[in-house]
Amino acid sequence: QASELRVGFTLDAMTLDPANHRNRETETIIRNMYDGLVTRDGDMKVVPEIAESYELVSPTVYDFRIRDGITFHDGSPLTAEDVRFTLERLTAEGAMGDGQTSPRKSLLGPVESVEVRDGNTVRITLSEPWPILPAMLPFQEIVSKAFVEKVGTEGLATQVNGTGPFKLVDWRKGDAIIMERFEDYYGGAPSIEPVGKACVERAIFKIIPESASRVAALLSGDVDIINELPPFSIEQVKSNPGTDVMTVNGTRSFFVAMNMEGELFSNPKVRQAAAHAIDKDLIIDRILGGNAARIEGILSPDAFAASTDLPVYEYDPEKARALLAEAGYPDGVEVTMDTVGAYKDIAEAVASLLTKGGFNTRVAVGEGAQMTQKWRTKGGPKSGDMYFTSWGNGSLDPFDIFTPTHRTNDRGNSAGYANPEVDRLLDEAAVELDTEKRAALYRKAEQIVNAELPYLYLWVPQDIYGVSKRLKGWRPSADSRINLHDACVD
Amino acid sequence: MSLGKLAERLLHLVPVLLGVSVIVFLMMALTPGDPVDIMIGDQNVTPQQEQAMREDLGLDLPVHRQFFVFLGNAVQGDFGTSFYHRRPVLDVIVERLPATIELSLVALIIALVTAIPLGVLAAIRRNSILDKMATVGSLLGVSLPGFWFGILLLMLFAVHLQLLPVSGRIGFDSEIEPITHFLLIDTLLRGRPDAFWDALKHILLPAITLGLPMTAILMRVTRTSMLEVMRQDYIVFAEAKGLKRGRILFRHALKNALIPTVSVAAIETGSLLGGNMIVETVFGWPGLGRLVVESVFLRNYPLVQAAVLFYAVTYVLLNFIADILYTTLNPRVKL
Amino acid sequence: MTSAALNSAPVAAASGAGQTIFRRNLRQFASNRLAMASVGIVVLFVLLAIFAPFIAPHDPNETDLFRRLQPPAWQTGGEWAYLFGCDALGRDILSRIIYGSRISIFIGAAVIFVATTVGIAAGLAAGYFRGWVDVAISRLVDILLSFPYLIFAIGLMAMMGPGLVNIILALAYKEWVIPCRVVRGETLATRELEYVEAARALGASSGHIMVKEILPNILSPVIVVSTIRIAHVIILEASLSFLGLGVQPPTASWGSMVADGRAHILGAWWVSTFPGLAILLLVLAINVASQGLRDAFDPRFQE
Amino acid sequence: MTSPAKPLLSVENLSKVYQGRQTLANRLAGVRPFSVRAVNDVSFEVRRGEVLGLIGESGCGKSTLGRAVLRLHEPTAGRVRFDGEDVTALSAGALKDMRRRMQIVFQDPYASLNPRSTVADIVGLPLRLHGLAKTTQEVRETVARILERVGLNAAHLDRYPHQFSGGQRQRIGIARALISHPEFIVCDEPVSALDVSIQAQIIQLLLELKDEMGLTYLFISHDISVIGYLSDRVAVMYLGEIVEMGPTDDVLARPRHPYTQSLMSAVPDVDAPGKHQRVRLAGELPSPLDPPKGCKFHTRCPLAIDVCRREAPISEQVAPGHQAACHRLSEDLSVRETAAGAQAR
Amino acid sequence: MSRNENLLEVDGLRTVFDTSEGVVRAVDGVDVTVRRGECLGVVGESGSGKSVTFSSVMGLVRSPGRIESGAIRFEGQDLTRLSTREMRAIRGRDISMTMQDALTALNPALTVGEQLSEMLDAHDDDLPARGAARRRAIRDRSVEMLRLVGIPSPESRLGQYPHEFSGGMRQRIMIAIALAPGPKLLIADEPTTALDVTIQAQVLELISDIRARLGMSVVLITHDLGVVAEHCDRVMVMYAGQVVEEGSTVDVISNPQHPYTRGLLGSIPRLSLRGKPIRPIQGQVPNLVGLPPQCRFYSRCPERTDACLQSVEMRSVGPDRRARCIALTQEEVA
Ligand SMILES: Nc1ncnc2c1ncn2[C@@H]1O[C@H](COP(=O)(O)OP(=O)(O)OP(=O)(O)O)[C@@H](O)[C@H]1O
Ligand SMILES: Nc1ncnc2c1ncn2[C@@H]1O[C@H](COP(=O)(O)OP(=O)(O)OP(=O)(O)O)[C@@H](O)[C@H]1O
Ligand SMILES: [Mg+2]
Ligand SMILES: [Mg+2]
Repeated sequence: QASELRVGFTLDAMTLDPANHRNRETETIIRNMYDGLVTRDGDMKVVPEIAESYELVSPTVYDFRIRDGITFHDGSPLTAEDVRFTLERLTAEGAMGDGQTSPRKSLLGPVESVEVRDGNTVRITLSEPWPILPAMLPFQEIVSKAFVEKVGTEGLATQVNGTGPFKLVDWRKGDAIIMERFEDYYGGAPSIEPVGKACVERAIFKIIPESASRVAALLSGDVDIINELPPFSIEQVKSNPGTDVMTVNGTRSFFVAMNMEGELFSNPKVRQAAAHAIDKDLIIDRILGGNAARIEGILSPDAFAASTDLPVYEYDPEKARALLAEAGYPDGVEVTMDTVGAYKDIAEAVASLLTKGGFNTRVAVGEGAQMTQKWRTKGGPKSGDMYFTSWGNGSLDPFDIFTPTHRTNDRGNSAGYANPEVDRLLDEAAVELDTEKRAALYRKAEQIVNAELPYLYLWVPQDIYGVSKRLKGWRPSADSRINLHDACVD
Repeated sequence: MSLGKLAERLLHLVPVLLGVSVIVFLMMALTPGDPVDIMIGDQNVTPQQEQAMREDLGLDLPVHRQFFVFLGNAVQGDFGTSFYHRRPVLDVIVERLPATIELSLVALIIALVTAIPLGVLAAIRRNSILDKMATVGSLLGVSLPGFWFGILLLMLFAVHLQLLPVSGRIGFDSEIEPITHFLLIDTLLRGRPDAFWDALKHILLPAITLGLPMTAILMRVTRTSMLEVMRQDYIVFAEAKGLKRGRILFRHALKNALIPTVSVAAIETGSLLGGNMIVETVFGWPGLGRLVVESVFLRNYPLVQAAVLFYAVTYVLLNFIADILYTTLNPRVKL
Repeated sequence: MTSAALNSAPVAAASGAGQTIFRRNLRQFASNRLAMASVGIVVLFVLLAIFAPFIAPHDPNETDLFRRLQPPAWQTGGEWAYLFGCDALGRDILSRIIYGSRISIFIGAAVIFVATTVGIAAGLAAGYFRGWVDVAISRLVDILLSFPYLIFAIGLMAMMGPGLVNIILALAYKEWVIPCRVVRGETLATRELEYVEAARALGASSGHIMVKEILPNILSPVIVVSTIRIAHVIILEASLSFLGLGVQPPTASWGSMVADGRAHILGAWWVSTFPGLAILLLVLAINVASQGLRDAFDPRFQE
Repeated sequence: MTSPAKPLLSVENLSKVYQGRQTLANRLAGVRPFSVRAVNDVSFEVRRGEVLGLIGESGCGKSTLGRAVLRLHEPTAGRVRFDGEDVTALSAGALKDMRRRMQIVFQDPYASLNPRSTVADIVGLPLRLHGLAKTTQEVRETVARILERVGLNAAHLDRYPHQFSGGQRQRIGIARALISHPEFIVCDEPVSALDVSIQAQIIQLLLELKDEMGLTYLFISHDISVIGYLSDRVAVMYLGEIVEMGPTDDVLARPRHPYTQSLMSAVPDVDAPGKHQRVRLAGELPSPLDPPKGCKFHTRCPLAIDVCRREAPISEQVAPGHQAACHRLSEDLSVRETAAGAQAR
Repeated sequence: MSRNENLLEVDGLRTVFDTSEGVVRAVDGVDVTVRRGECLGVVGESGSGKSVTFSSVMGLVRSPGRIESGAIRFEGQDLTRLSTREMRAIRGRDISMTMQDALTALNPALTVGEQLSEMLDAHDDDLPARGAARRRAIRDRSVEMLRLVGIPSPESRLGQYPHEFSGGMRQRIMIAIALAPGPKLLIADEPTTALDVTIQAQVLELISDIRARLGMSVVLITHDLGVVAEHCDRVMVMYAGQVVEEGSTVDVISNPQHPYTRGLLGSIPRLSLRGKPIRPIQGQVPNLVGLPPQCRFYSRCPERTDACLQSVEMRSVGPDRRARCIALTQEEVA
């Protein structure tokens, strides 16, 4: 009987082409079949994987030495040229064929060129200093140049020839992705024990979108791991003899954008009133089952440069109403809070608290893309009052969350916040290579935004997994990866 | 029926299909919001790139030209690229098709094999307990909201009794190499009765949920038309001929009574297709219906558009087949 | 008994004191006890909908996170003030069901009203004028009929975005086809009848003929069909809401309540069970009532 | 019979073709739509005060002719003059006025009354349409008066059609036709659907009304006894054409066309059973969709000769006011004798 | 009259329908005698109970109708006492029936050949027991039957459906089916009402021919006294669920005893009466629900007296002549 590990997973992969998606679930699945230049260890530290080592040659030049003896699933050896090809496919205009550019290009920011030096070194040249390059690289998987040239971008969507611990057996669209152990695996990152081929012979991602069904599948022993365990099912899973719950601090910050371009929320008193109206602890406790960390700024407590001493806007509905009155709204106000379907429940809870604080709030659910059009206008004019949303930060670096949400006219700046001082701090931090100084810049910026409150900063939920007790050697990862390399089942 | 008549009937489909594609096209064309914006999402894209994408999609053409481009492409099976999967829409749809077709067929079969005998029995034993139960059952059948009923079944049989699986098409232990992609057939072809049984257990609840309203309606139609037929002069005449009851019922009455049943079955197969969306969502069935629902939320318009078109064309063809079946049952109708 | 009295006897017997077919049918309908009970249930729901603010024990949107997933009254942990328990946000399920009836009934009635009005007008025109009017309308009907209902509505909702008016439009968009077909068929048959020809022979205008001669005679099958369709539309609206394409939160709608409860079926069965039961009950009552109506009013179902 | 002067109604070369619609798909598939020549080149006159009987088998075009005369069905060709006025050329408005003077009584007493209208509404409709009565009261009074005349009474005003028997309904239909005081009425088989005893009542009523109100009838029937009883002149139709026409006595006593002859011999007679030598017409009425060439009757005619299959006969005068269309008129044959000879075998 | 001479004897038949308006007494004490080889004409206005009487004989009255009382003896055997199975064996084989409307009485979904051969299959005992021989024999007999009723090229027409035949042909096919097993009695319920005169004549002649050839008895139900006069030996006049007069055709027509029969004859428009007024019966047929026990023709009778307000029995008014009128004096039958 072959050992087999089954994951009950929310969504199917969109594609199996590592360069042709921007989807976290797809990433999670693909990453078990493809390895990257670097990866993260259990403490989220970036460590070499396919790269043997890497060094910062100058603020804008990185050199990666490629490990020897790595083979693709089809048996061909991995070369520096494959790495160069992969990175170029990700970053060059039109490199995907058919004039298409990889949707992941923006994830690699200012990468300007990639070249192979002396056989096994790949040099990445940036157009400006960008200290977080290594933090962004774990998400970019290395493909085989020969294979891509053979099957084309089209073929890569459904076929896998990676260097990861598992080979693709069958992709049953919408149903399951079945993988088997790659016997010639080089072992993965040497700094993460154990090193060697995967523990289980087969690994399966079974797609179960309904959360209740996913839980039921775990309870009945059909699957060994499920993601997105609803908080209200934690008790049940824990009390079931064969199963347990594992959590990990997440990297996604939840917040409510207040449209500062609108008349109402341009008034700081109103924004403060809203902040006082929300009882974060209550929601974390009652709805999220205690599995979230409250935040007073945009950054997760685990993130680089997260401050611990930000002022707290205490829950105080009286004060909220008083502030509203001061701002000229003694009878409260009517507002609409936009959000997407997935957040409907919790947004309604927030709305009901706001309502008690004088903001008579109606929740309007829209599609993701529609909301994006409405709220992430990149400087274009905004309509609407409030937007309940979130921003993921897998790199746990402020660059990836603070800048897009707070820099004037940046792509995630839903509040329409504009503060030259903050812009300057963020820009400076982006290219500052000294970690301490960078951290100080971000902390300063956080103090400012905490005072000005373009957003109601809410919490960072934990990722909750349900696991079978026969599962060994696996722990959840803050970046939502489900790395099955080291996982074993009895 | 001659080949010429068949061709004539097929020609009649042309304007309908044309109209269907106009509506489907308009659905997309009149949608507020720019598909290019949706494709771009929160990526960084230069205005030149945006322009290139626009030209690529033919969005710079006047609307009527766009339609002909759309139609031309659609006829060749090119429905564009799924924004989300970044693959040709047709590929994505075709992958999901076997699951949906298998589910619909099983639901259809369940409906037909339960509805017709029950309807006939209810008509023959008019006002009996069986008739009353059938009537109540059919009323319940059309009144039960499928999404809710599915959840109830799931709760009862899968979660509490743990008799049937919760989700999916087949269990982990029953994987087989696909041949036709219809698992119920493939498992048999591969000589795996255990896997067949497993696949059957998976399809049972969704197929029942999907087939229930159709069963109810077909049963009602069969019963009513059977009663109607039993009143006809030719049945009285058959009785006057001193024929055996069985012959009167099954040869004289049923053949006529099935005529409306067939046309209703065709129409209802259409709603079966629509019902897929709900049932596949509830039961995590990896078919086209669930894909469409997901795509609606992702504003993956090319896929929604192609799927709507696909459903409509399937429906038109189903009705066409039913028409032909109808003529074989009903000699009065000449195609 | 005089001969004159006897002479008019058949007339008197058939007339039953001057009552119309309509009244006779109505009486037959009223004697169908099951149908009357169903009418009672429907009326009850309508009253619930109209007087929701006075009947509902709580504000349907009042959340209380301390009552999150509180079980129904008769289970341990339940309270009689919250008869059917509370949902994931601690809202009273009973109150939400009561308010939810407004959406179901309003949308059902509005869609059928719009659809029937449009359908009658189009069907009358097609059946009466025939020729190209008929060709145009019938083709449109054929085309719309080729779309499975739900996917058509989903497509439209996806395009138009959520909202009460949009739901009504998305459903009525195709719904009118059904009364239209009925009316067209009946009009085609009726316009050939001699009494219509008689009106034409007397010099009546097309308008007069359509409205005064044809319409009253085809109204009962249309009404019967429309009542049956209300039940359908209610389920469709609930299905749209279930998929998240219906009315928007926090407005309570039965379909979205069932959808909300779906995640909780393992622990909190009541969240989706009760709203589902409400849909079932209302739809069943409408179906039973309309079947009774059909039995009473449609001569084809009379013995 | 009354005045030899100007006829009240004159029909000239009237034709009516029912044409199916040509659709694109049909055309592409090379399918021709159906086309029925229901009335073909028919001419006749009706004098004021007379009854012209029109007889023929089912589907031969009697009703179509009756309706085309009233322009209830638009004639395809030909002309209809009423009291000197060309009905076929009238504008919609003028036609509406003309409808007061030309009326119709229908065959089916069940289908010809709107089941949702009361008797007062049904019979009063012409008054309203033509503004002949100002107030509802006036309408009701007028209707009540005419109801008395047809054997009903004011107590029936507010009843619905289903509350009456077939004969009573037919009286209501007659009242409706009469209320606008028309001069000419097409009676399209008004008694065919009624039982013998009721049929006799209605025939009697129609004859009384005719004398009293000076009416003129075009009386359609497939029953030769009815036509024979009440019409002054008779026209015999076969497949859309009038094959014989003349004074009733003359035509019935000396039918000249073989079709008329066989028609008469087929009618069973209470008074003289077995009196007629039976003439068995071979076959049945050919489909009007595909009428025979030449003389339309040749497929069933016991006397048919070669020329009948090729050429359509032209109507000829055979006696004063009596004309027939047959190639063998001059031979003065009788179907009966010939057929009897043939049947003797 | 010898007992053996009567093929069918119906005594005091009462058939009623339970309706929402009350009990419809559709057939109220009807006696019928059909002799071997004769043709009995049954006339009466619509609703007078002609069809119901003979449906009762066939055992085909369906709910809400029921036979309340009466005996139906066929060759001495009381049909009302037979089981469903025994009755089924008599239907078709011994007593056949054709229906008023051939258009609706033939099954539209089955070929004419099938509808004909199933009748043979069910009733003809002279056929080979089973197998191809039986099938061939049935087919030959079917062809023969169609030829008998004058359908041209019967072999090829067996495979056609009813709608492919004209009205007259369908009527003839129905007659062929009814006659196929060689019944002793044919009940022809208005076989010609839906047909044109020329076709009507053909069909009636066909029935007369075949009767003469096969020597069976025929009951001819019709509205038309002319048809009776030409084709029937005896006639029975029905009014409102009762027989009002009965006798040989010649007698009844030349010397009607009952005022209704006289009225009926007087109502027929005839060429010979041109210009003279006809004398229709006034009024209309009474409703069959809750009739008083008086003479049913009372309200329309031009000769009514107060004596008519009591119930009236059939009286014999001559050899083989009976009528139901109080004004008639009973005549001793020799
Ligand atoms: N609206 C129509 N469209 C097509 N064909 C028609 C139409 N009305 C009548 N016909 C055809 O025209 C022919 C003559 O019909 P018409 O009703 O005038 O006959 P008729 O002599 O009155 O018959 P009947 O005695 O049955 O009333 C028939 O073949 C009929 O099928
Ligand atoms: N199913 C029924 N329900 C109620 N009454 C019925 C039913 N069938 C027949 N009758 C009544 O029985 C009476 C006799 O009907 P029957 O059919 O025997 O008349 P008929 O003489 O054959 O008339 P027709 O000449 O119209 O065929 C009628 O008054 C009719 O209303
Ligand atoms: Mg006619
Ligand atoms: Mg009858």
